[in-house]
Amino acid sequence: MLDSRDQEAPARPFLKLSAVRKTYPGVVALAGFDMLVGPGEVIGLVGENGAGKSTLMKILGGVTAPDSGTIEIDGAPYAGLSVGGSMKAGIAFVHQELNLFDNLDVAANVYIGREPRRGGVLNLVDEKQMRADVLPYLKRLGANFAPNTPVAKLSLAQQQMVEIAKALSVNARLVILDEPTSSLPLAETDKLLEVIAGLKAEGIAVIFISHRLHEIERASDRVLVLRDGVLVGELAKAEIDHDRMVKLMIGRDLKVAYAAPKLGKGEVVLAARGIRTAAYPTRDVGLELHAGEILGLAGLVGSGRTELARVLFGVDPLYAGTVTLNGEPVTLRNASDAVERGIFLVPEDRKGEGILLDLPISENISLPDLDAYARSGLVVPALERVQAEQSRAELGIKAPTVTTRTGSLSGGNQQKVVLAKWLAMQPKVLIFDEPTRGIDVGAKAEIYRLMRGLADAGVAVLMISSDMEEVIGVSDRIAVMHEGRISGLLGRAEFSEENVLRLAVGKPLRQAG
Amino acid sequence: MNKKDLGLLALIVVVGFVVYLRNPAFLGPQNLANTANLIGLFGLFAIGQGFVIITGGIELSAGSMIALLGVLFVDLVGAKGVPWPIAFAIVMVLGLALGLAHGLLITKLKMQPFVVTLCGLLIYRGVARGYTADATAGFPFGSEYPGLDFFVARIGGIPVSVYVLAVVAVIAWFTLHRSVFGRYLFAIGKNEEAARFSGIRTDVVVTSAYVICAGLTALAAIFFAMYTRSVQPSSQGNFYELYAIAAAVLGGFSLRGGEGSIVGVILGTILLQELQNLVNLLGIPSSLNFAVMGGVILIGVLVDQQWGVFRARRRIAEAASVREERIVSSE
Amino acid sequence: MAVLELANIAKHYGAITALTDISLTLNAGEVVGLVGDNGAGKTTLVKIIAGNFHPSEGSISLDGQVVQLHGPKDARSKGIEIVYQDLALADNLTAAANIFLGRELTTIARTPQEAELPFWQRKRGWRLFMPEILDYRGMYKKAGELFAELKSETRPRDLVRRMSGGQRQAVAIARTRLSNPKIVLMDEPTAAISVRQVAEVLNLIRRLKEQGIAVVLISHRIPDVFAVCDRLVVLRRGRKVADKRVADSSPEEVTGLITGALQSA
Amino acid sequence: MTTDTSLKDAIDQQTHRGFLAWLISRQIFWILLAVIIAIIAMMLLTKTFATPQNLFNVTRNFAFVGIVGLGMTAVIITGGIDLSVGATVLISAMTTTIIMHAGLPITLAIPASIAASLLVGLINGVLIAIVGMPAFVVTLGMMSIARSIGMVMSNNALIYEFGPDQAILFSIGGGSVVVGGLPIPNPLIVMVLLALITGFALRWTRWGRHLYAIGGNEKAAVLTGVPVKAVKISVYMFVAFCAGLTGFLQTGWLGSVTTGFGTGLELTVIAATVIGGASLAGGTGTALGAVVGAALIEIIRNSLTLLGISTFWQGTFVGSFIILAVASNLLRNKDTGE
Repeated sequence: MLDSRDQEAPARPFLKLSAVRKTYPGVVALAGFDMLVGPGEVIGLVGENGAGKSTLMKILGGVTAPDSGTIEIDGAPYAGLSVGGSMKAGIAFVHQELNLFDNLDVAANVYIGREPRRGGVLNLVDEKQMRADVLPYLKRLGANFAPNTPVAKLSLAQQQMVEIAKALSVNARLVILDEPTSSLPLAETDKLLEVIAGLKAEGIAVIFISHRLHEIERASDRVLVLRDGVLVGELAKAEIDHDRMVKLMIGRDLKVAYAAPKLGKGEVVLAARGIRTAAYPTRDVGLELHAGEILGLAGLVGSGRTELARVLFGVDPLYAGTVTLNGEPVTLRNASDAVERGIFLVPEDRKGEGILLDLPISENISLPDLDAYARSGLVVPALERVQAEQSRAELGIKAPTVTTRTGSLSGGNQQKVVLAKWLAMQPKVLIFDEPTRGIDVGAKAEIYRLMRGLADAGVAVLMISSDMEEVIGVSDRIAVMHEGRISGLLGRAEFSEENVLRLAVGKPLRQAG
Repeated sequence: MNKKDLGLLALIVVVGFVVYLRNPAFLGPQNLANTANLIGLFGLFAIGQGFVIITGGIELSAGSMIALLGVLFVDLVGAKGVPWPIAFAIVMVLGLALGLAHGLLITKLKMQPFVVTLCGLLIYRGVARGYTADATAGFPFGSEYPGLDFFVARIGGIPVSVYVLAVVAVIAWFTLHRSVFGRYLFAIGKNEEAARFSGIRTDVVVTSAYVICAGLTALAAIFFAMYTRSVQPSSQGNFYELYAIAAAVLGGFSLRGGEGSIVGVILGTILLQELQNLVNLLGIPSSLNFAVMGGVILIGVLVDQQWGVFRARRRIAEAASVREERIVSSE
Repeated sequence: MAVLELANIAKHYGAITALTDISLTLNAGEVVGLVGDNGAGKTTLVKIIAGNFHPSEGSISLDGQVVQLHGPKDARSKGIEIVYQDLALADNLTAAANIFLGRELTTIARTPQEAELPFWQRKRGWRLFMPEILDYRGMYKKAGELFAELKSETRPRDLVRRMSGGQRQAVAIARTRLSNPKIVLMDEPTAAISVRQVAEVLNLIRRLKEQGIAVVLISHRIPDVFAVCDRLVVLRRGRKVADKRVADSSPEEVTGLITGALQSA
Repeated sequence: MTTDTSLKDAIDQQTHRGFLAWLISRQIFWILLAVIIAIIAMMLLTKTFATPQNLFNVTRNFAFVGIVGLGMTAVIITGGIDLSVGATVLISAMTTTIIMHAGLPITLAIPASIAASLLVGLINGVLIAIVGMPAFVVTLGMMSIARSIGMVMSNNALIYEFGPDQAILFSIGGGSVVVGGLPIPNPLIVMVLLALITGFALRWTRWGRHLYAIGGNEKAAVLTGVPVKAVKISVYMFVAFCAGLTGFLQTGWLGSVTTGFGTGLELTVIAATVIGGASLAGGTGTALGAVVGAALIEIIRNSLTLLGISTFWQGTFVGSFIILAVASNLLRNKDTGE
């Protein structure tokens, strides 16, 4: 008792996974996963569908064996568990779809697969023993039904208790709850969380998988976040909060370091006034974009940001309002009008609208300005390649050659190709729509660096983003849209998630002080 | 015995009584013994069928198996001169092997039981007819096989097959309703996936069910062969699988799996035989035999289903009244 | 004018009362969240709106006119569409086939509106002499347009079996768009899907809203309700205990209302 | 504009697979291949196979199984099954026989036999779709009932006299149309027509689409307004119609009717549809599959005869072939991860 109190970490982890890897044809389900679970620890495990949670569970449950890596339970190594082996080792599951047999009674369900036997040739089940054995577990859980009740007559929450009683009855040292609350009504969820606390008090470790992050927040001592088969984050008790988990789960976990602009705010390059778009034909929207700045455009998805960008790029019709470029009114009837004047868009749907996946890099870059690569009307591939080589070096596009098919590049490098095609044409205004969606962490940082570099070169940058960290981390100013109009403009001093959110949902800013 | 079994029993008694009133020969010792013998024979493989149906499967090849194994048994003993205990053993082993093959095809190759056993039906009948060139297999005229009479003997006026059925039924009852294996059968029939996750080796259990079924069918095949004395490969056991399925369904088995009892399947067998007997004794044209059977199956399932609907309604009403009490008490 | 107006709706099953005195208005382009614990009466209320049940008391008005709903088909013909919790999709068919299930376009029924009519009520004219053949091109085209409208990446020719949860939702929602409904009822659309797909589904709901369709969203997930709804209605034990703008409420308050910690608001 | 082209692409998008890959993933392709190989082998091994007379027999025999198989395919697509088709064939044949034996004209016998069959289908359909009983049980019961009614109708006797229109009957069922010097048996023509109609209906009509929907997810079909009950009744009536047609044609071909008529046909037919790629779980199946499956079964039977092997082995071969076909299909799909 005394020395256990002194120790920071549990003396010996109950479960230890190291470098566990599992691949299915064409998919890496788990790519070297490590995990420690101490006795009596409640671990929240979150991750999107397909993040590898279910594969992990299958491995722990002994349903599939890992390709490589080691599993240690209580210090004993396992190469791969079997269903029975996992149970014997003290791991119990409570599955999402309750795996109960409603044609059997409570006791039979609790002891399914390991019935107490009276022996003999026929291997008879000792029903009496079984029912007597189940009773204490039911009492511990505060259940109000008898062991011989048919499961078909129990409510969902009661059925869940049967599942947990089953876990208790195997003397489980680790109980894995897979989405246990997804079918529970709200009031009964509390009951479940109490049960989890009870398990913890008895020194039983719990892995709690749920999409209901609030419950994870309430129940867990530690949260592990899985994404694409990799552990992408681990939050200690104090760090657990909803937003952190979501960010880790969907992969916007980059801490963006703000780089101050070199030039300072320049002249107004682009001014839009009284713009009406198809999405919100009755709302006016306007903004001013200065040379050398990055203006973040925040707001909820559907607030009209993308539509504004598309109007400014000329692909959507302008219902009303004026756009001026360097003080002169311009008419943008189509994208080529915009491109001619140096207004470029890096669209949200990169694969659909940004690049042509089947063309080589060089042809993607030359596409908007083919005249520049043509001699007497014929495109000269060599010129294209020269430009492409230059872009590749400048932007650090990772590709074997400039004639590589663009579709074979990673998301980040595809985005760089989109950028390269505009940079080759001296942009005045560059609009990014969700520039880092689906791009891995490293490439994101490079894209931010490029954006800043462009701004420093005097380009006016408008960045639409739903990623709060990105907006706050990269922008010099933030305009927030709400239902088709700009609900507020924030200077750097006012940047905070709360302010952006309040404006995004249409509430006024709180008065400072 | 549950309510359903009691209902079936009552039906058997009522039908029996009505037949007796119309034709007292129904309860004559000769007729009773004969009917009992048939119940014994059909009951054996109907129980086997029950083991398969409870897992949510089906065994359509029983009739063909009875023909093939019957032909083999008679041929081994009668034409090849193999001592009958050895022939018995060979036939039993072969039956178990066929069951194993079915089980493995179903569990390992994940083929549908209907398809596998339908193929079994075609194959075994084909082999039986091909092997004998469609000639009736029988024992040489006048030959005696001491010991073989056991299969058709009567002890205390009751045919041996009834005793065998009784023993098999008791063992089967304990196996299905009281043993670990039986518990697994019910579990698998209800939710195979969940059973697997409970650490049950579902492949082994399901395969065993088919092996048990084939084993009991093989035993029945020998009894049938001895009962008919000669085996006609093209007609022996025709449609018997349907008798067995009908008996099981009448006895409360659900073709979706997970429901059923040994008592039920035996009562189902008795009822079917009683109806057959009724057709004969009451002078109903024997061609209507099938109609009576089909009608009974349809009506049996219909009643059972409507009863289920009724019960479900009552349960909803009960649940609603409980809820009402809660609301009343909280206010 | 309110698209849907429920006035003093009550539902009794024999002596048992499932709903008491529920009044509710729903405006065009409004998303209303319907929350409450299991057994609070959400399902009953939705089934009444969907035409599955007749209310024991009270009246239902659509566009200001009192109507009787004779079953789901009637409700659908009056502009009320439902997205079921399990989505009711046939896995072995394509997205387009699912959208048009039960109202396939043919050589005779050229538009979804016509396809919904029983065959003897369809306009025929000279087309009477043509065999009624499925119009695959037309269905793919229309399905593609619906997906584009919803800004979903779902492709009409893909089998539903191979789709993600979000795409399946898109198919189910696109199906409701076919008949230009006024009201869409959604039963727990975000119950069993991942975080990113929830965002997709919420976006789909916003698209419906943009097109002026009133949406009733039944959900256990309070954050989703707050993300997308304009107004929320809380039921407890068959009574409406709150009906307020989302902006004036908070998740804590709603949770309190659902569990009964707060009596009313 | 970009959006338009991407929309158009989305609409036109086919599953990204080559024709060859698609082809070899189909069970029916392999079965067709087996049929062709069997035919070539038989032409090389025997002199008798390729004779017009033998081909005439083969095609006529398989037409009967094929016709019923078309109906069975439709039933199996909905996830149902019909075990009563053999008995329905008997009912149809008996109705034809009794009416014509009584000296009534064939113009009455045809509609009467079809009507009797449709009645069987209607009862099946109502019990399955409206009362909600399992198809297996209903059609199993119906098989017993219909067969025994058929027996009662004939009074268990062999009938071979068909009144004044006997010649017409025989020429419909047993006759042929000479096309390009080759006699094409009438039942084959009926089967081809019916196959075209069924194939067309499955692919191009609402009814066909609804069958697949019911087999895929019956609940979804109900909720989306598919008239599930009506469709289910219609499909059992359709298979009964096919059986009725077969019963009539076969009467004309055999020239006599016994109570054993159509016995075991249900299993042969189910075997043919399963070989042709229909899954008993519902949701898949094609008209071509039913025809090819039936052809394979008949070719096996015919080959055995010509090779001097007892036809009693037919069941063995057919059964083994189904196991082989289904198992290899399952294994193939396992590889592609579907």
